[in-house]
Amino acid sequence: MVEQDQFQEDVSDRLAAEALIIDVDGFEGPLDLLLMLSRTQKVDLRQISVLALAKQYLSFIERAKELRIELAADYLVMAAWLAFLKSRLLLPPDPSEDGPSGEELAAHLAFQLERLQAMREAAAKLMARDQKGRDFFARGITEDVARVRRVTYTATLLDLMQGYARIRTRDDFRPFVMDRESVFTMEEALGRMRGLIGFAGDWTDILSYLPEGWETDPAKRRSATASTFAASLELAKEGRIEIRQSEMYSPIQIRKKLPTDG
Amino acid sequence: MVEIKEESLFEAPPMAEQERMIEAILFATADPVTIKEMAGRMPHGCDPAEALVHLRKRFDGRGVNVIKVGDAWAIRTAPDLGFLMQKETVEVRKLSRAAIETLAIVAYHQPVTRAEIEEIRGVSVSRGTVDQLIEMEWIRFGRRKMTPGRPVTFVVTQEFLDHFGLENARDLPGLKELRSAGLLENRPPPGTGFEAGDTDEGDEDQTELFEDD
Amino acid sequence: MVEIKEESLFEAPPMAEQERMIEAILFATADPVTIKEMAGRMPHGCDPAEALVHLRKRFDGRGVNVIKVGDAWAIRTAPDLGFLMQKETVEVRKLSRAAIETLAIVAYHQPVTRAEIEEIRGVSVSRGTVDQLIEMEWIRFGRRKMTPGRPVTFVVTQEFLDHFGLENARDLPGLKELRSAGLLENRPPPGTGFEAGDTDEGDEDQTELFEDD
Repeated sequence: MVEQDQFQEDVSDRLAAEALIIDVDGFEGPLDLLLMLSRTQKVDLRQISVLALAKQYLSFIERAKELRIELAADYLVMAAWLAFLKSRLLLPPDPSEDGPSGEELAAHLAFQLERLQAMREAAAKLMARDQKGRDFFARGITEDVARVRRVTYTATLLDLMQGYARIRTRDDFRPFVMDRESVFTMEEALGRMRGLIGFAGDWTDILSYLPEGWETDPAKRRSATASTFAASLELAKEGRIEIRQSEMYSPIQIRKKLPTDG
Repeated sequence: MVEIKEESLFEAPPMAEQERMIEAILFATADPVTIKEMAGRMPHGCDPAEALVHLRKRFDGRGVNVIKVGDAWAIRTAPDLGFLMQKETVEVRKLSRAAIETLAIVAYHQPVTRAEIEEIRGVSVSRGTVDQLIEMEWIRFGRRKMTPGRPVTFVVTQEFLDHFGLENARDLPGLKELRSAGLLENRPPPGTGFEAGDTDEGDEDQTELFEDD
Repeated sequence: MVEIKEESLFEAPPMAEQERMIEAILFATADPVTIKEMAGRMPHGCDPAEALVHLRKRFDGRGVNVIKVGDAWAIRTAPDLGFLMQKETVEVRKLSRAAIETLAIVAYHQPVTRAEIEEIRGVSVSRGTVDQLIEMEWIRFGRRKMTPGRPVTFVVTQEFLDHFGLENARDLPGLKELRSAGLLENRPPPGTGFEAGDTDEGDEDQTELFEDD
């Protein structure tokens, strides 16, 4: 009786293995393969025999090896784990050993299979629903909602006084202007960029805004780069340009901010 | 039509008029519109939520219906008339099995981390799969999980709900059954020490998820 | 909804059903649709022209109307509700530094020419800055200066005074007050600054404003 069962099991295992080996590439990992193998048991996944499944899987792997089919590492990891699980399930529990029992491990595997199966069914149900653009449709002629953006500017008396004080304070430092031969001020950069930015519809490297004659001398180039950068931040703050940099140290690019609509 | 302004700045237009307004707003766009946005565009004092109830009833059984999508509203053609719209049918990009399963897992388990998706599917999730779903605007990043490493999570979007005609994520087919069968639990494998390593204190949802049998 | 096909190939769906159909078609199609095109999409034997009459009547006075565009038909927002297709957002932004400085110079030095503003600020004044201040109605053109070229001058407006709570531009704190308020730390060396560059001769107000201590 037992032998007969064993024999039939072997046969069905082999048949399953042969059928499956052909498209082993089609499986999405060991769990997927286990799920497929479990179907040969023709029982509810909740009553599945994990021991039988482990045996099926291991014989499948053996077959694949015989046929010199290259199996991805995770199939072999699963095989090792199932071999371990099989021994745990077959041997009487060793009380000195820590860790989960074979039954616990088996129960978890059964749970994983059931959950994966449930997700597959849920996915199928989801995709079978009426879908937009296929079964039901959205409005064909849409109207843009014009975003009328009104910008109001504001300033306080303090801003005004500080602004004026700034100019006067700057005057005080005028004697030092001599030292600033290779200094390109932010105001200068701003003035320059304001004039140019109207033409910057596309992303342009910020360095292309350096004033002529400032690109070569390192000190001048440094100053012009810094002030141009600061000026571009100011312009971005004013909402006149957009800035982007794809990653650290990569070129900084700016472009004129396009009017937003809809 | 109605001389409101002269009467009072705060008197709202009659309900019939408000109904017309949201009808116009919803007809004008292909995207769902929130109550808040409607209110923002309508005159002061309007109650779009109430007007919607009337409008919804009005379009009951008609060729187009007023439907709820998440916390927004949209008009969509009745599903039984899809056959008339062959010309409008957009070819939905064929999704791989991995993408469909990943989508379902995100929808049913959200918020869900990449590691949890991989645990459920038993294989690693390719970047391309996630990218594709994000690009289709069906999933997006959710808040980070309060577990070690604070991994990002994925959740489904309003566009997902809209595409599949769902009022909200709770309406997913079979959700209740799956939950009561315990299949939406995130059970860590026994003996992984996961339970011990779970330093999460504050978030009840999380601890519940990690409860071990 | 209606079992037509089984009964006869040539019996058309009831008119109410046809009305639903053209409602869906007109809603979902990206362009106006001709009667012929509707007929082509609808089951055999339908009469879209008649269904259209019903649908038009149904939308009469509603938020959207069925209208004729050339020889085709479309659903469009009712003309009186066009205002709903606008969303106004008001954004308050801080005036740019250049604008504030320009404004300050006009306020302290008025009437002042563009050349003088540039001289004081040490940089050229962009047209945009001046235009912006004029548009805000904070500065306006003053009388022309009686110097060569007769340049226009700028002065502040009543609107400016109102905004900043000033009765008069002379109420603006002088340099002394600015200094005691900690806004000016350095005492300007005599003979530097704009006095030297100030080509203005006639206006006493100015010199008064620039009096130091």
